[in-house]
Amino acid sequence: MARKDIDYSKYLRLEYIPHIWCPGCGHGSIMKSIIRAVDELNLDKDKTVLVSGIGCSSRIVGYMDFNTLHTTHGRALAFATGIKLARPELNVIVASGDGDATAIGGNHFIHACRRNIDITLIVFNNFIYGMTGGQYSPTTPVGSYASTSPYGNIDPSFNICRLAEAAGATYVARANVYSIAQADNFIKKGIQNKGFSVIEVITHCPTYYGRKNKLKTPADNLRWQKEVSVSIHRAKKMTPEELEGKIITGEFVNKSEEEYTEKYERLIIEKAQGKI
Amino acid sequence: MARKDIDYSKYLRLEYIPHIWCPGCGHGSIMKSIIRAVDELNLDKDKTVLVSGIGCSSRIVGYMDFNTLHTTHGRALAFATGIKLARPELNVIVASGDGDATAIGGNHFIHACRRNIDITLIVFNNFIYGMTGGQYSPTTPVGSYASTSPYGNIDPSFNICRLAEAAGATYVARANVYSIAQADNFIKKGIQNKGFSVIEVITHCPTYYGRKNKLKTPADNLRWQKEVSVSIHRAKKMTPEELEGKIITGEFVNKSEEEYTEKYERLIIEKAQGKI
Amino acid sequence: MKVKESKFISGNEAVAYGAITAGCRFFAGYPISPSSEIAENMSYLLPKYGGKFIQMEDEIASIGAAIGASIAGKKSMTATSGPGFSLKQENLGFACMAEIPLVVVDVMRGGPSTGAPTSPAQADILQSRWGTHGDHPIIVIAPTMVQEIFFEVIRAFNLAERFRNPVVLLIDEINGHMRAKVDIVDESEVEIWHRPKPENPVGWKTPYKRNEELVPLMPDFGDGARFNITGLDHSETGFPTGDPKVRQQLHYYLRDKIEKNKDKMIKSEYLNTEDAEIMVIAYGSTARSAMRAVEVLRSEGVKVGLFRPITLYPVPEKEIFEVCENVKKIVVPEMNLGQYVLEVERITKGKIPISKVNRTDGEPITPEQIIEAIKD
Amino acid sequence: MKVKESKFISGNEAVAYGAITAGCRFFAGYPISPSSEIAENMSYLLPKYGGKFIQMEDEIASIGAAIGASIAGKKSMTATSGPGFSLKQENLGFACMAEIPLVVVDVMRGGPSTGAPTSPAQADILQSRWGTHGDHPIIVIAPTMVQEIFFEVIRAFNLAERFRNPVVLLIDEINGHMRAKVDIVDESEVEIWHRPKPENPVGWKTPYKRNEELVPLMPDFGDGARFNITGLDHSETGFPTGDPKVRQQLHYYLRDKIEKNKDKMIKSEYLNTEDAEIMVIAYGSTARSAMRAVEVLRSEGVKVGLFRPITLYPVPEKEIFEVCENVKKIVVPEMNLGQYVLEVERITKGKIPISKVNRTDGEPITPEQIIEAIKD
Amino acid sequence: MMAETKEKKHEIVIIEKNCKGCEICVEFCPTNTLGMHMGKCVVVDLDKCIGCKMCEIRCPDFAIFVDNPYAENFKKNK
Amino acid sequence: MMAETKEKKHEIVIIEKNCKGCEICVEFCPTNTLGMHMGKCVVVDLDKCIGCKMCEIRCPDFAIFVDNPYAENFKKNK
Amino acid sequence: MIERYEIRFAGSGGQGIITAGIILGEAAAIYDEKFAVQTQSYGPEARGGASKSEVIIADVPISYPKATHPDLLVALNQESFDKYSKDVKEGGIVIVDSDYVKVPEEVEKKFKIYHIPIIETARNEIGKIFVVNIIFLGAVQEITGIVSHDGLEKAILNRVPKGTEELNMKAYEAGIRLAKEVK
Amino acid sequence: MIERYEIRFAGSGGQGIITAGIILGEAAAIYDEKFAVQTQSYGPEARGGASKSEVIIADVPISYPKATHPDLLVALNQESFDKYSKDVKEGGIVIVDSDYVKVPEEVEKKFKIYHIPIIETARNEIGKIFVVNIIFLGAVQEITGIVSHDGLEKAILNRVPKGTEELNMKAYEAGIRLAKEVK
Ligand SMILES: Cc1ncc(C[n+]2csc(CCOP(=O)(O)OP(=O)(O)O)c2C)c(N)n1
Ligand SMILES: Cc1ncc(C[n+]2csc(CCOP(=O)(O)OP(=O)(O)O)c2C)c(N)n1
Ligand code: SF4
Ligand code: SF4
Ligand code: SF4
Ligand code: SF4
Ligand code: SF4
Ligand code: SF4
Ligand SMILES: [Mg+2]
Ligand SMILES: [Mg+2]
Repeated sequence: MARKDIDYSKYLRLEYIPHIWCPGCGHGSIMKSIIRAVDELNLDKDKTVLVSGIGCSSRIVGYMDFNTLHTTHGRALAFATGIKLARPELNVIVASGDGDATAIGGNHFIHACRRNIDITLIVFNNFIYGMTGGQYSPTTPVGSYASTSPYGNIDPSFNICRLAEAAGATYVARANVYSIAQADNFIKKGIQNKGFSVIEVITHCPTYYGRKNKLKTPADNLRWQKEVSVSIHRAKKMTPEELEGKIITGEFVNKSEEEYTEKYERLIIEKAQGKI
Repeated sequence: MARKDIDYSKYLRLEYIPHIWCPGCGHGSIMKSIIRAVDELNLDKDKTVLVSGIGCSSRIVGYMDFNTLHTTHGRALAFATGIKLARPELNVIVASGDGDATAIGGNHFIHACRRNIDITLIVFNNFIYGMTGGQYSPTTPVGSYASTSPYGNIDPSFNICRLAEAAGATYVARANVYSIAQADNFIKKGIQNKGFSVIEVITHCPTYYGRKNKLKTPADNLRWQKEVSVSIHRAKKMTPEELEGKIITGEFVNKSEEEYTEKYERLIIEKAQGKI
Repeated sequence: MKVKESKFISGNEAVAYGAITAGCRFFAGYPISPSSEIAENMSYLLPKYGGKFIQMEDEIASIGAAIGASIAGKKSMTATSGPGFSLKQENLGFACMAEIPLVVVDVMRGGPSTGAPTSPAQADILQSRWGTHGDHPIIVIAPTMVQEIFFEVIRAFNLAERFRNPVVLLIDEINGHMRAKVDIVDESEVEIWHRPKPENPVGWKTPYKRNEELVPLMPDFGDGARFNITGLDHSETGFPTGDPKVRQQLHYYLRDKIEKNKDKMIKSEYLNTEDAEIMVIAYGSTARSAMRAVEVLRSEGVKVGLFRPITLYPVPEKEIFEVCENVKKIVVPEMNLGQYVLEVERITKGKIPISKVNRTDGEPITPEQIIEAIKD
Repeated sequence: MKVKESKFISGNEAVAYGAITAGCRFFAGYPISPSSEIAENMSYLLPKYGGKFIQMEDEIASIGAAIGASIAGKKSMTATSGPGFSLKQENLGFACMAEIPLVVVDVMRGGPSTGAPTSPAQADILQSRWGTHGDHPIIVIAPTMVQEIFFEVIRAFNLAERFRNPVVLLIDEINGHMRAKVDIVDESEVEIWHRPKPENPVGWKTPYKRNEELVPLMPDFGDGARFNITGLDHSETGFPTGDPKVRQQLHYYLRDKIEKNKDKMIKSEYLNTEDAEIMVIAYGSTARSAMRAVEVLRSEGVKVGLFRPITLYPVPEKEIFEVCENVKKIVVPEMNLGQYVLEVERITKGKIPISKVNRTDGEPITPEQIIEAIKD
Repeated sequence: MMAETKEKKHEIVIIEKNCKGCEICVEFCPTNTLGMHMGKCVVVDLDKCIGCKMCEIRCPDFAIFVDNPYAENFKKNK
Repeated sequence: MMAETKEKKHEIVIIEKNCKGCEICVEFCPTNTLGMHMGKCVVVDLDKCIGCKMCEIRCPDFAIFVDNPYAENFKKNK
Repeated sequence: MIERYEIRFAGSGGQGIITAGIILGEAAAIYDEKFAVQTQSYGPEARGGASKSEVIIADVPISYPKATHPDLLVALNQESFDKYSKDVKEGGIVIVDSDYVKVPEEVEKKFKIYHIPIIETARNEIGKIFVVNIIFLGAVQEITGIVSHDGLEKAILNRVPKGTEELNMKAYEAGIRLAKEVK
Repeated sequence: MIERYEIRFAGSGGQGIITAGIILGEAAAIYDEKFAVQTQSYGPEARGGASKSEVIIADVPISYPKATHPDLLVALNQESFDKYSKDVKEGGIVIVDSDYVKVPEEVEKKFKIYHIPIIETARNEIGKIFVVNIIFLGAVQEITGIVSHDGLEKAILNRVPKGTEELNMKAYEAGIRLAKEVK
């Protein structure tokens, strides 16, 4: 799908391009993945809503030509839940950083998973708080340096996909910006899933994470992604020791369960109005 | 262990007994379990801290003769984290309702699991917000009635133990107040575990949950617990259909991983002070 | 006015019925005493009208979802009490900044902190004005009678929609739980406002272009305009800007939207004020004690009046100044340690002695206490 | 005073160094511009002194952990900016109610909402006083110079500990990021206060029994006293109570602890005020612009003075009243739309014309603007 | 030993002020030793008691103790 | 067809204002077609280009397009 | 014309004290078309504990909604009686449960006191403890006439759970009868 | 005695503008024992974009910490020059990168303008673009003498990353040399 000639400009607000992201920041690549996925699905731009919180990744809403909403830090899913429930006919996509989604926004994350409301969450996981200058996040690898872990980070990381699965999301996948076609594909499938979908995309922050952790150039960061990634299929054949430090990519959950707004219509509205 | 003659009064502030819980409320039984566990372990009361949030269950701190802290709704684990990190020599136990721990407190819950800090969390899961008058909680079963689900609840429930496991807790178990000896045992093992422990104890709120869901008497509620519970061993041999509506009890995680405050000492303090 | 139904209901229930009449079709909340009956009634009523009720994971998410639903075009409400009101402050500021219509109910209880969850208080007054960071525009209404609550909720929605601004409705444990007969009327019987929108929303690119009342003409999401909403300083387009001029202008607009329209927002009641030599200024349920005090003292020939601000913010400065101009004493009873009295002090410029009547022990201020202060 | 080291550091760094000297040994935070350097410096410094730094999952957890650590006996701090300050309000109220020593730093940026994250503002002033629900006691300090920040942090800790009350330290983006030479001194060189405790904590059962300054004598957790701490209304024992008398007493204590000790909390600077005919009242970094304005105008012979409240709350009412008693005009410059000026208006009883100088465009108020207002 | 146990009656202590009348003890007593009177638990037939302590363990209110030397402590306060 | 592709040079469009000089395209171009000049990406040797579009796909900034008829759209604004 | 009639019901949680207030208020306000307000107070967020409900009834709009000197007190237990009887207006009416409340002699003279076996009747005659409140409402109606018999009946039927109407009517009548007996 | 000397450095993010301000301020405040304050402003939370840093140096305490009419401006790109040159004091000093900034003729006369190939020198002579700021600091020292040579050297060595000291000293000297060439 990635090889087709695609008119990115159709989904962008060109007057705001170039975007503010640093040279080589992976967030731009994810935005392109989203465009390709949305283009493939032919979503109606007028009926598509893109919601974000606060962070470098969250700035994506300024660039994409949808109904866009830049909320408060960590709260995008709460706002999105209101939008979706109020107008179930809208396509609702949420873009969030690792900090936004799993630090301050962790509670909304697990609860959106639990409700299985038809929203697609794309987590831009760069293992760091980019916007505020490179402090460690709940996904920063143990031992890494950040501006608040001058002695090396000791906090264990979240496995975002595992958490999403345990909380009840019905589509859960992990990709990275190195294997960009896979990201396109997972985002597409996430949007197609009628229910709550989480697509974690491993990306990079050369400016902060890279600089502090010996991944100097953007290309170094991409190559690192390639090195540490293992597909879910291969991972199954590997021992825990071999998997140490690896990041598993692939689809973890893809199941069908009744979606929240549909259930609301079927079980609450109809009952209240005496139809059932 | 439960059959030994035990001096409950030793751990209680007798001047506040009888407690405020309704007739037959399961919270009292959990308090007794905690006493038996603590007694067995011979914890030093002066060095033991019991922290809670807000809710019927959280009122436990008023009755137990430890250093007790009744914080704000949902935030007990955050306060407890500060206490433990400031004074690692203290035993820190947190008591929390299903709402307190997994609704408003959900984020602190998963992050405490992730950090693996040596705190023991006991979740009093009665499937409802007792204190505020019986609104549905994140664990209220689908189809149940509550004061805010007059048409029956449609929100899928959290599996608290699964969530704890996915988030990284090193001891995770579920008991109920029917099989009270198991609860005693899990609480004891949770306290013994050097790391973050979650013990979910299924309990009952006859006043709200029971009344609205055809479980009239406290005894009805206890019998219901017996009916729906399946041990982890039996559950392994059951099909998903057979497990529908069942609650699995047992130990889900019991592993050893370096604890947060120890790691802090070993990797941060020592490094900062140039000892390593 | 055609009464649809008369019900013996509490103030909290009246909030729910009023909201339905006002056209509210979305409620997101998280239970907390003494406000929970609002959520409970909304969970029952809304689906009957095709509206949606959702119980979110906490108060932050509740106001977030309510704002989201409003952005998607629904008249939207959330309700809480002190601790939850504190938690909602950040997103309340977002709604102020992004100019999203919203009604936030705070049923006040004893504070600070967990305080006295089932006891009345009026101690969130200044918080309702200043609780979120940054200068922000806000409208605060504090009704007194149960029937009035029904109509003031409607007015709250009208102001929220007309001025695209959050409106805080302050109830207290007393009038929230007090029951009285409420005449419920249909929307056809009352004035109902809807948010200003551009004539043709399709392709509309300037959601913050303002009408003559300084209110932005903003389409709803899904209306065919693909614009941006942000909590950052933004221009008419809704996109962030670093231009100091545009930023300053935005903050002036937000202030002036309230300042210049305040006559459309302010509502007060005057009881025996014309010839009064002593003026009681009271709001919310404490005003009922004040009414009783005035009743009793007037029957004794004491020239006392009651000024009852129903809109607390914007502050009825002119009204307070004028009504107090010729009095010898002002009495301000509040179930707090003295909050709105600070506004009264400021407005009356220290010219007239002010007697404060306060209590925060969880008991209502009695008419006797007020009478005593008046006579003192 | 023996200077340990002179460093060219920012106000945010000075906060960290001051905290270390004050004896702070615990910091919990969540990054946010423009406060993050405080956390960053604490993460580096604390472990060197055997203290603990933790980055929590959000601001609510941060203040929660900080309070917990304080209860366990550590001098404790958290730092944030507007949006985070809004989120901390509920737990800040808990600390007020439970009387837990704590320093909360708010490095103010443009608001409301996300506003202008890297631009200066002073728009959280009234929030710092009224942000949490319920009447609550609070101390707010707003230093100006970078060196002063270092010492005021120490004073903040001293007040927090001595009065067992949270102290809010308001910095702004300008003095938070501004660098200047700071003389760092050891704890032996300054006055250091520790929280009052009972003489023998073992078995102590009345943690809210007060000393002559109305401050509770509370042991730390682990000291051998097994008592209870709650955010509910409580008696001397720390256990919840429904007794109206005890509740009222508690609220009076909380108020009077500040009210009766305010002379020990208030600190202000007077610059050319003695013969001044025009008084500028300014705080935080805006006071530097005001100083310049006074410098320039005095050199032109204009009789202008500057009153600089360093403690904003409790409000230096007497001081403001007196310093303004004989002036013809008051000028209050603030990087907000007019907040502290409301206090000045109230205190000076409308007797003296007040000129407000405000801007919220993300740029500092210049000396020229103030000069203009003075001359106007 | 066995003989002795059989002969000796079990000592059931009911702390009336603690009992909230939830009836859990009554319902779970395997021998119908217990019953309710005026909303409180009472011993109906002590002879039936086998000392299994089920009532003590299940009572959420520290209101019933069987052969528990510490039961008296609950009588002291208030 | 094959012949045609081989003969025809690929059209590489670089949107200079968008390029931030991250060098990702340069590093991942399999044929060393691209290089840097004054902090921006430039075509060093168009003949080498095999039209694999790796550069276009990897560029995070909408700054390089290969045989993409829509590339022109990015030149229009500003 | 009633300018202001103050009523207070007091007992413990679970005795339907609050519901009784609501029913009485509704009877007055909706069915009798008077003015009425009902208020209540809970214990400190506790379950059970003390419970109090007040109703003010008048022919004119009501200002202060709380009872300061009740014209009528119903007290179901000693604690309630001890706490609240002193507020009752001189010569006011006090209805107590005869089994649970002991009235000191000197107090007996100050008020019109009616001793009625409310709880015992609920338990033994009607067989359901939850009708306690309806029984005393019947007594209140009979003794004070502050609301109409029909109005109160309608209000009861409107507020009790479906399926319990008959039982509650029996309780209502029992209350009236008991009151007549002691009147 | 210097009553107040205002300095502004401007360029784009990543050119070390802020660090340069800090180093200069530290040289003045710590090593030369003058009064100095340094301030800065970022773009709207953006990465990159415009960057500005100001230093005030004086022999007396400093009140207002921002530059209103700089005595000295260093502008590394056209945008910065266009935006900030108009504030410069009449006859003030302006240092620009000769390759990136074109100065209109009428402006050339108002100030003392020095055109120095700062970036080109960093790239080609020193071989590391990140020393741009140290080069212009050298030029500033040479042209203005506002801080001492030694003080500035110490401040540079104190603030640059370990291992880059030599490189930075080379850059510092290059800056001085370039300034001498155009002085
Ligand atoms: C309530 C609140 N707290 C903190 C912040 C500061 N803040 C802004 S973005 C951010 C984290 C950004 O990290 P992430 O979500 O991973 O996004 P990234 O910038 O890495 O893409 C933080 C802490 C804020 N804006 N609001
Ligand atoms: C910030 C805040 N929100 C809401 C509440 C109200 N509240 C108190 S307890 C509670 C839930 C209680 O449920 P749970 O935690 O399950 O405890 P339970 O009472 O069932 O034992 C709620 C919503 C509060 N006190 N504070
Ligand atoms: S700071 Fe990091 S995450 Fe943010 S734009 Fe730059 S590279 Fe990307
Ligand atoms: S309301 Fe429910 S949870 Fe609370 S004390 Fe009563 S029975 Fe227990
Ligand atoms: S000990 Fe066993 S047999 Fe005896 S009363 Fe208790 S439950 Fe019944
Ligand atoms: S279980 Fe306990 S509280 Fe319940 S009836 Fe028996 S003794 Fe009483
Ligand atoms: S299309 Fe392929 S070969 Fe051609 S420049 Fe791009 S990456 Fe290189
Ligand atoms: S990948 Fe894009 S932004 Fe980076 S150097 Fe190449 S063209 Fe420029
Ligand atoms: Mg990130
Ligand atoms: Mg619960």
